[in-house]
Amino acid sequence: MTAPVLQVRDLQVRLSSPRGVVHAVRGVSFDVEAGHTHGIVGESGSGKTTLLRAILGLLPSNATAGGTISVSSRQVPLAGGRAKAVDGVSIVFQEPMTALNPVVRVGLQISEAPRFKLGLGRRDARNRALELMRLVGIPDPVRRFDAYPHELSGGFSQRVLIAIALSAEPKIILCDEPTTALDVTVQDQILKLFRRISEETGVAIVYVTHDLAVVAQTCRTVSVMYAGQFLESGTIDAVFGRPRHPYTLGLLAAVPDVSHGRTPLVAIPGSPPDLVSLAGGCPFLPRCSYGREECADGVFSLRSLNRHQSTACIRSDALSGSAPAREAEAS
Amino acid sequence: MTTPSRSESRKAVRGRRSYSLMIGTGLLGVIVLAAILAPWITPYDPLAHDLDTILAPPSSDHLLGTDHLGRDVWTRLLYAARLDLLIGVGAVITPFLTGTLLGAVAGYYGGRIDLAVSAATDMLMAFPYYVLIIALVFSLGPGIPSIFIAMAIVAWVSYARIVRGEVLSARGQQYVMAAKTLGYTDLRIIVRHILPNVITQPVTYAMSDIVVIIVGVVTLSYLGLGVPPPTPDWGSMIASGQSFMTTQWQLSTIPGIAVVIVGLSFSLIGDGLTHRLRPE
Amino acid sequence: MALRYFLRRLLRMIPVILGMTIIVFFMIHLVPGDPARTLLGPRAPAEAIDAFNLRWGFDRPLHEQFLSFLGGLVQGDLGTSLSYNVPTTELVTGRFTPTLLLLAISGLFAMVISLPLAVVAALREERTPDHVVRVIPMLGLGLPAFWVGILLLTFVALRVDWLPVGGYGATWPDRLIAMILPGLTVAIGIAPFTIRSLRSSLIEVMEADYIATARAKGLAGVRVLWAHGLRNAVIPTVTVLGVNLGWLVGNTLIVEKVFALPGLGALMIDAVLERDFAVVQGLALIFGLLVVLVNLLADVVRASLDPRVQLS
Amino acid sequence: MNLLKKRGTIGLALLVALSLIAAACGGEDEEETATTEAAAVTTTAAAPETTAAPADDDMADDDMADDDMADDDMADDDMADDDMMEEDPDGPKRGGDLIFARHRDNTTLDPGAAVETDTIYVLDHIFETLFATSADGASVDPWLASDYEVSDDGKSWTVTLREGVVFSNGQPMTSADVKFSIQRAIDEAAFGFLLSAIESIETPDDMTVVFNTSFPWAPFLADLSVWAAAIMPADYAGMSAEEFFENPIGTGPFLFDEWVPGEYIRLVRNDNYWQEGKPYVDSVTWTQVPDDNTRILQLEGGQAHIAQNVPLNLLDSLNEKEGITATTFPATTVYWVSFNTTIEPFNDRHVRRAIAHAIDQDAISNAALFGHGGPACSVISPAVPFHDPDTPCLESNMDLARAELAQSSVPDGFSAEYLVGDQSPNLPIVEIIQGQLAPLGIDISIRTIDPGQFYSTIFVFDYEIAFTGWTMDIPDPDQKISFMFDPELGGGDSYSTGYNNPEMIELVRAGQTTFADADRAQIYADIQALNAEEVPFIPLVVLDAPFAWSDSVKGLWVNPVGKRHLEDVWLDE
Repeated sequence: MTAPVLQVRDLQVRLSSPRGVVHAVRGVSFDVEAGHTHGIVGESGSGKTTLLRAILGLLPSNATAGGTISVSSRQVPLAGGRAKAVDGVSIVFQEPMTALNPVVRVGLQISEAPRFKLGLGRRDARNRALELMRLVGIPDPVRRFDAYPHELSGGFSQRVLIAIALSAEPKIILCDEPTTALDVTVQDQILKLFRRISEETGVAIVYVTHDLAVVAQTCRTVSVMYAGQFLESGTIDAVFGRPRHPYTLGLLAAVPDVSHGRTPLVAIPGSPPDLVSLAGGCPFLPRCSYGREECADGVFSLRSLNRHQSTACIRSDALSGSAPAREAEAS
Repeated sequence: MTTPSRSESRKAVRGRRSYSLMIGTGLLGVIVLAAILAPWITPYDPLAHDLDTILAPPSSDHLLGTDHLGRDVWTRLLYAARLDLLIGVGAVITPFLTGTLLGAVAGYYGGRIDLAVSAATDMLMAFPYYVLIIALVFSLGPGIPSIFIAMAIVAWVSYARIVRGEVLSARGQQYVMAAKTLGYTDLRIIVRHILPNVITQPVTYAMSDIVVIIVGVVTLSYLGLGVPPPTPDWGSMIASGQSFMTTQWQLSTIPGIAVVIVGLSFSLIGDGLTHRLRPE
Repeated sequence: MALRYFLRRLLRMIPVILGMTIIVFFMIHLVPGDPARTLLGPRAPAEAIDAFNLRWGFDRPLHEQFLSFLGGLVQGDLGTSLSYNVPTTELVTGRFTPTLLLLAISGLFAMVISLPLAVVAALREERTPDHVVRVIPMLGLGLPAFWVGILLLTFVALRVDWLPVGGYGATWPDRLIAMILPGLTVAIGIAPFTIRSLRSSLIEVMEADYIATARAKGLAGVRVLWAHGLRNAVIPTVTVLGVNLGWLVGNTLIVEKVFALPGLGALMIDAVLERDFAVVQGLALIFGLLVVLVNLLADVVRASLDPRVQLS
Repeated sequence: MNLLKKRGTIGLALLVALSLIAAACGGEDEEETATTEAAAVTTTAAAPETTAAPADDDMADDDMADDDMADDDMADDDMADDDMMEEDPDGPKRGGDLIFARHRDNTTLDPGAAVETDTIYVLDHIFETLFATSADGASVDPWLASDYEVSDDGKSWTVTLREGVVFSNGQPMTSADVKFSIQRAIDEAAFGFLLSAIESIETPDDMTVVFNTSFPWAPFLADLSVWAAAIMPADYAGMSAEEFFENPIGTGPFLFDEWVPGEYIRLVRNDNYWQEGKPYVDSVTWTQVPDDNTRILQLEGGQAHIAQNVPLNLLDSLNEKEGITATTFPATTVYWVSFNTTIEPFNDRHVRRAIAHAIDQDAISNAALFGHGGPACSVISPAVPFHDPDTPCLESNMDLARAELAQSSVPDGFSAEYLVGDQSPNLPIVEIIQGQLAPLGIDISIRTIDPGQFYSTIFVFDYEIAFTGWTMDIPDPDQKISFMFDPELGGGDSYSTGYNNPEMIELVRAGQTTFADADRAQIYADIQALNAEEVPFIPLVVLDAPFAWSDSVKGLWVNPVGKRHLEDVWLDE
């Protein structure tokens, strides 16, 4: 068991805003080992991006944070408004078009970290960039080295972003919905690329998305995030096979399953809570069909059911009987 | 990374900006009040010469001293505010209206109208402005009318360019398509739908334009084409103080500072408006 | 390719500039004040006045005079100055470089002033430095150029012996040194616009995703600001600077007067006063061309900075 | 990110650009210059009033009293020098480049075409004339001429030329050159009509020239001292006129070196100059510094040796600075109120006299001249021949003013527009008059116009009251007096007032054709008295010429008609 590359212990992040303090992350803990891929699933507004920014050490200036994050056992500073990311962590964003500097050639953007962070000479940095471009599957990298972002397709731009993420020789790559903006065929290539990179370079990957199918395809373990906290964590088979939290159950039911024809989709009633005025108790209670009075107060943090799975639902056993509306595709 | 947290921080920042609107209007209010209450604030007549006390330094009875004809500088400063504010605001209205209208029409219809308006704006851009001013002052004589006309002839160019750009981009928006499908007349679409959305730019521009015009009058007075004596105006005060800069520097400086303060208040208002009107 | 773009832009402006010259021609001729009387004085007898008008062709109807002006224009002859009795082109060439030099240096100074201030204002948005930065340029806008000029001459030029007290200078190093204070005076007038533009575009750019990417690469804050932030933010400001310099072309005469620079501005105003028609018309044409060139230059610089913009 | 703030730049541009005009006028105002009188030519005082002339410093051309001091012969020169400056023990030093900061550039190098004072002051140092205004500005001295006789009928002048005078190209000066030069002046020069009295010119020998006039003409010698009568080699020394004036050849102390329009014009020493040992400096550079403050700062910074047109209010404070002398040289500039007597109510004598009584010249002089000039009573300034100190001008007294107005056609007052060329000190003076006339019920509105337009406006009588004045060009009042009171002469319509008084016209004509000084003195005294009574012109103030120079400049002096004698200046650096 190699030491986990990423250790997050009871992370809290609060953002001050005109409407009051937003509790974006409320006590999140998880680990990711080298070479592993961990998925974080949740609807928008669940605080997943703030979590990523915290790991990067780039919290906004109006943020205050508690708890600890360590990357390859080095503490990540949690102060808001820092200008420089912490070493060993890279990120791949959702919108390739806006995440690349429009006025600088892509080759230069890839060779920038090797040159200025790792101190390589101009020649070596260029070769390193070309190597990375080949690694992420960009054909004829020499010609495309001097292209500008607007001259590339969505898919290629995303590959450039991935090359950039790798260029700083990170220990862990954070992916914030990297394939959402791409069409399905390109999405599939990118996902296979991530898996190959993870195997070849041993880099850990945290994959944040609202798309359960993508997580099922690429990740070994997954956490379900809701209202700034993890409601359920565990291996893919456990969490998708035997969901032990009503929210996970709801998410799985909301995924259209093409192979089974027209099965009725069951949407989760209501909408995610306002992170400013969070009442006590289980944050999912207002939308939970299994909710009881005892769910209304007390702190609901993850408790481990077994080696493969933990949940924040106190009535998880009530779900043990009911299988999800249908079998999740085992990846 | 457009995460809720980031837009949250942007809103936080924007909230604070409303101060500039308050400070701006406050400052302007003080100036306008001082101009209106001038007769009660200072006992002197802005036009009365007192040839025995010319170029007196600031003292208890003359707060800012006297000018080269013995007139009280503080009094003239207050009465001048009336004229210069009038000129500043007045000379902006016509260019604002013509410019916005022409810009909207050019942006909306494009084609020959757009070409004509753009040609006109390009031509005026390259026009030696003060040849026009002098020609006007020759034919109409110096004073406020020629300033207004000169500004009206040249100043609309910027408004036209700004509004044209905004309307061009607005034209492609869905809400315009929708309005068209509902069969509204072009005029109605422009006036009731497009303009309200794009009006922030020309309005805030007008704010800085007022300052520019007041300073412009200063330059005209320096050229001897400004407001004819003896009416007090900051421009002629600065210009006539110019030859006393090394001995009585306050004669030129103080009206200059007055212009700056007015400029500041209008630009703060402009900033405040920009953020208040700009859709979130 | 750029050359073709240049030519097309110039060709497109020719009708505009011609139109402008026509307007200036008729305006300066219709304005009251008769050059013969102004140049020869009230005591000059009628015969001298008639001889003068005959010699310069002012006795012919206006449209005829205009046609001969156009005729001359086609062969590049801008006519002869009434007061100097020298071809306009000769009069103008000598005064071309000071004006261009003044524009270039003030543009440079304006950017040098704007960069630090805009960066401070943008990074400290809405806090005191931001407010201070927004107030300082107001001074530049509010205080007349002659006042700033004389201040600089009195408190800087007099005390620093390698800085001349006005004047243009004979050799090239002297000329550049002579342009420092005038350039600064003009820059103080332009800075309010460039600072405001750079500040707001920098604020917008620093929120962009690619800045987060750059930061995520672990690059130092300064590198992110310089190579990614300013590199994008400065693009719209180039146009603002271009428009400002374009406007200054015919209008640098206060600074030329205060710093005793032999520029085009002073020449134009003298010509207008003395009804030196040929010089007024010639200069109006040159100003028109210069404005076009300056804006063209700004577009080219912008295109070089922003690959997305094609010189279409 | 719309940012095409074109309009914003207008303000900025306006701010930055527009200024200037003042330059032309700013500089102008109390520029001392005397303008030669030279018969026909216009007025002007460097001080504008008639013309607004900043740009041309008074179109009306105030040319120079043409040559300079030159008493009869060398001896007098030294005498003139001595009292002018303290004699240095080791005598004047040779060498150096004298830098003279002025507010306006030359317009030409041809004396014929020259009309503005600044152009004339430079040409004075290249070309010289037969006669020149004396040091005290009261008489004419022979300069290139050594002696003259006038025939009994006053219609023939025989002038003998000075021996040993050589042009800068080494060619000796002969009567042929003089004949060519004067004939050229009559035919081509803008102010050639000053010499229109000349009918024919004969050259009996190389050193004698005979001028025959069609009628006896008293101010003839003074007219010969006008700058337009500059002596140059015959037939332009074989060159074309244009070629000649590219690099003009004259007998003056300096010769042309270089002219960069708008920047500077430099003359270098003429080694063939007929006055031994002069000029002392190697060269003179007139630099172009339009702004008053900048000129003074250049003086303080050592970038200029001499500065002209120093604003009156700065003279005293500048004089206190060590290393700098700032003072005025006596000048012949007079400013006055002039009326358009062809329209109501200014054709009424009582209205004019009422205004004359209401105006307080002392108050004006104290408030606007800062002690460098004084109130004026006669239209002829004190430094000019035939000035009558006892001119009976109207006493400044409001009761008398009201009494006069009561007898006038507009007893309870009226409103009128006062036209003034916009440059100091005109405007302040008119504003003071505005204040002084208000209690009389006369409401004055001020119309400032740009100086370039002033002449053409008053010439077509497009005014009611105007701020005009005069600076002498030559030491004889005739040119000014005839221009002011004789409507036919020179087409000036009595200096655009339309004043037509037969008694006055008769006096003016007599003044031109009477030779005996005593008789001429009485005639001009009568003229000054008649004006004081009829007041078509109300004299206001007399102005001196403000100059400032660094202590390293020795021997600088300017005579009352504004002639600078830079050949006598030397640098002690």
